[in-house]
Amino acid sequence: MKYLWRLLPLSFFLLLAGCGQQNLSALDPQGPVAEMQFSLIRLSLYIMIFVIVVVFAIYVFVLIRFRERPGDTHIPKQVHGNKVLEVVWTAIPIFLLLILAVPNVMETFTLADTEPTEDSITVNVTAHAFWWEFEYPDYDIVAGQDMYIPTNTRVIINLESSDVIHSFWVPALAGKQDNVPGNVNDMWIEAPKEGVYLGKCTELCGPSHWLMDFKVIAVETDVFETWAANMAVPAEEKEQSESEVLVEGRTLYEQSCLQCHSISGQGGFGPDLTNFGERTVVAGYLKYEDENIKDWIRDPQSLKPGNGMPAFPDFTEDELDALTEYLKSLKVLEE
Amino acid sequence: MEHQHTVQQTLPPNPEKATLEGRNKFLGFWFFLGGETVLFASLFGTYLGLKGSTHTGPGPDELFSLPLVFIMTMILLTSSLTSVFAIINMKKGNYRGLLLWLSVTVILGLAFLGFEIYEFYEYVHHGLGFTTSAFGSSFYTLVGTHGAHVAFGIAWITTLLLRYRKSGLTLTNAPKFYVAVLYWHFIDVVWVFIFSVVYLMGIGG
Amino acid sequence: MADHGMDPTAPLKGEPTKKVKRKLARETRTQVISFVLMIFLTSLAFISIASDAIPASFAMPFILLLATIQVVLQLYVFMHLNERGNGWANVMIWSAVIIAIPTVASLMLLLGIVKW
Amino acid sequence: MSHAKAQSKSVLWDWLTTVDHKKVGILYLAAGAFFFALGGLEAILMRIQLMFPEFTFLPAQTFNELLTMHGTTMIFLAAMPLLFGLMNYIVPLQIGARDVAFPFLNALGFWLFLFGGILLNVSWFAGGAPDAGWTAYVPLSSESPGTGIDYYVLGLQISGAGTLIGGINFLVTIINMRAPGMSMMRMPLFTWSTFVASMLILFAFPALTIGLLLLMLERIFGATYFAVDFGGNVIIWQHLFWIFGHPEVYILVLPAFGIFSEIISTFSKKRLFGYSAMVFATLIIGFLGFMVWAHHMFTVGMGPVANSIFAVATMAIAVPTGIKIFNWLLTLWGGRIQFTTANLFALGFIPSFVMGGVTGVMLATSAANYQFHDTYFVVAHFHYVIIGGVVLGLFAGAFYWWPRIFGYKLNETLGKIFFWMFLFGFHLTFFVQHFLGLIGMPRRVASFLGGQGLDEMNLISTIGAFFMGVAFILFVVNIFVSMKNKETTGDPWDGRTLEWTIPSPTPEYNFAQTPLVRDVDALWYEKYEGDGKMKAAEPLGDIHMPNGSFLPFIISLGLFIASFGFIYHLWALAIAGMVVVFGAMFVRSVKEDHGYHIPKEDILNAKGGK
Ligand code: HEA
Ligand code: HEA
Ligand code: HEC
Ligand code: CUA
Ligand SMILES: [Cu+2]
Repeated sequence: MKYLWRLLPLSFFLLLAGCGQQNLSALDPQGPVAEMQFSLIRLSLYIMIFVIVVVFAIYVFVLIRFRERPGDTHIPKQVHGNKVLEVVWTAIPIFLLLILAVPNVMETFTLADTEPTEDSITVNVTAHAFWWEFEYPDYDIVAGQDMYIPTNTRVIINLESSDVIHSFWVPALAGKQDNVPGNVNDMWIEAPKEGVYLGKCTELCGPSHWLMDFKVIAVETDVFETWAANMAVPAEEKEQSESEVLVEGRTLYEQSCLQCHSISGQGGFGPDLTNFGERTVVAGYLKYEDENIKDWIRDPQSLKPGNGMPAFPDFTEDELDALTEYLKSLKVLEE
Repeated sequence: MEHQHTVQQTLPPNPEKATLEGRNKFLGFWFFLGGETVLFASLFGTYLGLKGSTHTGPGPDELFSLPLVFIMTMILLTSSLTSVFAIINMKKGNYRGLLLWLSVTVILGLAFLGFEIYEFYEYVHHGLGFTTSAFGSSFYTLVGTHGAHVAFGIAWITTLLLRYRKSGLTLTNAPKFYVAVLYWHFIDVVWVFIFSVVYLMGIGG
Repeated sequence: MADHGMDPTAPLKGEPTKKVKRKLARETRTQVISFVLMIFLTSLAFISIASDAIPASFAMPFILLLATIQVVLQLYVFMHLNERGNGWANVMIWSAVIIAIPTVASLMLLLGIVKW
Repeated sequence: MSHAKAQSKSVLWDWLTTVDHKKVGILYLAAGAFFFALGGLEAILMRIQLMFPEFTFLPAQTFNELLTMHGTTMIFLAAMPLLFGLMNYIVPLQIGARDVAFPFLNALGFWLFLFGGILLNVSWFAGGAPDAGWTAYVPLSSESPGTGIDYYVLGLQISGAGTLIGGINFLVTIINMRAPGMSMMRMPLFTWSTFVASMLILFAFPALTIGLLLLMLERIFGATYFAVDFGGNVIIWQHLFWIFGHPEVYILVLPAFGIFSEIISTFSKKRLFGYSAMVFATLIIGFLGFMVWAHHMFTVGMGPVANSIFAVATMAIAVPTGIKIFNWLLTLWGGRIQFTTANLFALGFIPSFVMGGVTGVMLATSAANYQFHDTYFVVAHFHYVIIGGVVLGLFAGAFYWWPRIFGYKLNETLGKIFFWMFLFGFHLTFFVQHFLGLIGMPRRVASFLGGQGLDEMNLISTIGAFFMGVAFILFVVNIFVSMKNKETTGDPWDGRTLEWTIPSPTPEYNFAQTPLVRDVDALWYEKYEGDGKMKAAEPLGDIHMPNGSFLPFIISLGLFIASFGFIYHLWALAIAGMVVVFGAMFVRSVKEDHGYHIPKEDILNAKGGK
């Protein structure tokens, strides 16, 4: 019975986690960091529920027992205070807080331990208004928007920003750290299971702050290695398709887009598009549909106000089709 | 106002605190100085945080001229003493003494300000503008805010000297003089820290 | 709420009492002495930097100590914080100092450059 | 100027020049209520935008402006001024004073606040309001194009100066102007909390002043404190803001605590349980309030040692706050609890605030804060403490002191409907936000994508906000329909403290004779230990009053004008404005003004010729 009682809030959480999306909720942790944090959240919640129950119990009792009844005009005794009680309700909260503070301090240090280990990998994350750039120094590649990581590997993340402050949050994997211009912050994550974990920017960074979403994609180690290797292939060494549309698309791309969007995993002013064909959304949030890609190229500012990409209103419908086909063909994992 | 004629006004030992208004002013002003302490702490903190950020501009050790600042410090310290003399004279009932010593204080304050302007002028010529580097901005802001306080103090005391040049010491103006002098001392206190933390430690550390 | 019976605009007449005069004389003496002390301390701080003989690791805390002494002198001798009836002024000034210390420390240290 | 002459001036002029703490208090209340409705309206607009996923009711930029102005308006222009209004009116009465220590500065404080608030809101009509959040983090704010942030900087600077002046005024008033016998440890808790909150103001606002100064110099004069390319550092702003910002939240809540202490004790007909513990808890909260600010910055990368220290220090605040909660409960214990509207608000506060407080402690858990930070969990936390604490406190205080301030009682039935509706709407709005945050909704988002499980709870939240809005309109209605319920006894609640010893409406000199205080709850003591009448500490005599002055208005107006000069780089205008400011200050310091006396006979007449 006692045991059940303790489980109650937990099941409440699970219920709620069901409301949200599995890969977006801090209540359904998918890795050791988020689990650690979730267990702290639970611990603190139990303590808080205890406090609330005690306060509410006294409160309800007092209100019922000592309410003024009709015709009652007695003058209550004017009590000054009570030393023993004062000590009790000073001591008990201190004790409860210690229960919370000690594991918290320990975990704060655990989370801050970002020393690389033998088989950890490092990702340097640079936030831009309003997109994310992931640099893998060990592999010499840069990716945009989708952050691929190998499962069961400790990933050390260094956070930087190219403009204002952003904040890197993947609730299912780990709590957030800020991307502060001029400073480098670090954190670590680990994903035991394959999966796509949604990430969000959590520091107000301009009108499109709410659209600054990204994904962390955990894949088996060998898949990751393939991905990384293919990302690094320079554009000119890539097998080029001979289909007419794709050639036209590539030409247009090289004329108008390449200056900002590299296709070789080397980064640039805009997100690297080497694996754009494997995205599941456009620009972090739009459904991955031809119309959306075309809309984006035509007028990115109305979709994501304030972002860094200029509009290309002059492309004809055919040119846009070609560009879109070409963009969709940019893949590194499946052929 | 039927009370005016009735009483002989004799000099109380602490004329600045003889009326409720005076006591209010006195206390309120001390509290204000408490606030000013945090204000300057914020500026000092900002300066210390940015002291190393000289970007492409010159840093403290290439710039500061200690002898000049030492002289400025001496001037301000002395002006603190002269304002103390002014208050002593006030309490003695020597109104002319009060005015005289305060005038000396103002003159010393002006001298200090003159040196400071000269100093800033020199630094700008040596390549440290307000916008050159984070160090430059925070340096000028800290020292400049102090300078602005000095300027305000001078204006304040001068106003009092002119306004009350003929009135003699009264229960109304005693707290005003007293409080202005407190302000002056506080400016000196801040300068002691600027001298030590900005200049001496800027050169030495 | 002017205290009744006092005209705030009438010039104050008369001399202070003997006792007050003696006190003022004493005060003047302490003040001059502390002024001399301040000059001395300032010079000392100045010399500790100006002469290369003294290592910075010693000079820095030393300068801060001297500055603190000077400030205490200013507050208590020049500004009369030590006098009776100034309790509240003391409370506020020292509260301000207590708040100023972490303020300065955090702005110096906790800027995210060095992780503590 | 004679008394009669002062009365013959026009009403408008009278209010523009008044230095009477009661009138200044009413001005604060009126302006604060206006800004509360404005900030509330902004909140409602935001909630409408967040009603459905990807709703396009408002553009994202407008949303960001609304959220910035909502936070800024509510904190600086609504909550604080409303509290200042109550403090201004009530504190001198509670300590048996005829006036505040600095009537002129008091009026100046009000006009500075008002002009600062107006300036801030002019931005709506001048190309866009500030859009970087009420915290205005750099470099988003320092590099924000347009003039919105300039309005923010100068508006807050001016109104902040007013607040600082007000704080000093309260401190000196409470220390120097207490009636005989009113020792510090006999002061009512509202006065105590005003005192501590004023200390917080005194030490917290200078940090904001400097922060704003730096931001202004950076934006207008090209300084480089925050410009990373010049070696600047953006965290400096966050420290300065939160060194002010955290104490600020206790500046808000402590006076509310004071209000609850008065009301709970009055309506349970009992002396406050553990008076001295309450006082010390207030002082400790005030002190700790200065040592925890970095809990807003756990994720900026200060490092684990700093995070741990600030986490533990923050948690410590739960202890003195708990002491207060339990003392209130024990005050109720054994009492005869009357469920007046004022008391309903106080009783609604206890569970609501505890819920907000405990989520605060959860937030203080630094390692878990990485998950909570900048999500709707935080939004839920602070609305629980602010609305559950401060706003309920303001409404409680309004119902309690309304007869004292305006001479009539608010309708109880309407009041109770208002209470229940507001409380219901409040919990409906903000309870679900805890979960929204935990399942992945960041704060300050102009909208959210569908299909992420956020839809229903956002809709619920918006519906709750409508309840609050309608409830507030009921309150406004109540103000007008109740006007006829004149209150003439001066003591409608069987009060305990000095403000209930004077006739209603309150005479302009407050107390015909300064009262003699013989215990905590001075009036209650006389009622039950004495003969029911206050003893006088002085013979009946002429009462000295300060003259009104138009200068506070002029000084504030000058700053208002100068601000436009700074914002638009019209230096002549800036100088002209500053000339007005310094000119008015000069006139003030050169022109001696000793006030006037109300003759004894008039006071006797007012007392009914006794
Ligand atoms: C009136 C305003 C008010 C009050 C009173 C509080 C009170 C507290 N706040 Fe809150 N807070 C805000 C207003 C307020 N806060 C605002 C506006 C923000 C957001 C600012 C922004 O970013 O825009 C914020 C944000 C905020 C954060 C940062 C969150 C983030 O951005 O990541 C934190 C973190 O520690 C925090 C903690 C606390 C704590 C520990 C208290 C404590 O004082 C609470 C103490 C009370 C209790 C705990 C309940 C009663 C106690 C008991 C019954 C005893 C037993 C209890 C225990 C043993 C737990 N607050
Ligand atoms: C005192 C402080 C205070 C108060 C009282 C409130 C009150 C409310 N607040 Fe909040 N709020 C803040 C302080 C406050 N707030 C702060 C500091 C922020 C952070 C800002 C930031 O991130 O920078 C914030 C942010 C904030 C957000 C998050 C925005 C975001 O992150 O994107 C939301 C969203 O729901 C919200 C909602 C509300 C609601 C619904 C109310 C309701 O209680 C309001 C109820 C409204 C009324 C009671 C009045 C209604 C008026 C009318 C209907 C007009 C009628 C007029 C007449 C009859 C004359 N507020
Ligand atoms: C001046 C630089 C610039 C040019 C030129 C440019 N872009 Fe972009 N592009 C960007 C930036 C910056 C973003 C990121 C926008 C955001 O999400 O904030 C972006 C984003 C995108 C995205 C979404 C990326 C993703 O990962 O979802 C696509 C697709 C895209 N651009 C296509 C194009 C095409 C096609 C062209 C040429 C016709 C082009 N861009 C030209 C800067 C540019
Ligand atoms: Cu980037 Cu918000
Ligand atoms: Cu806080």
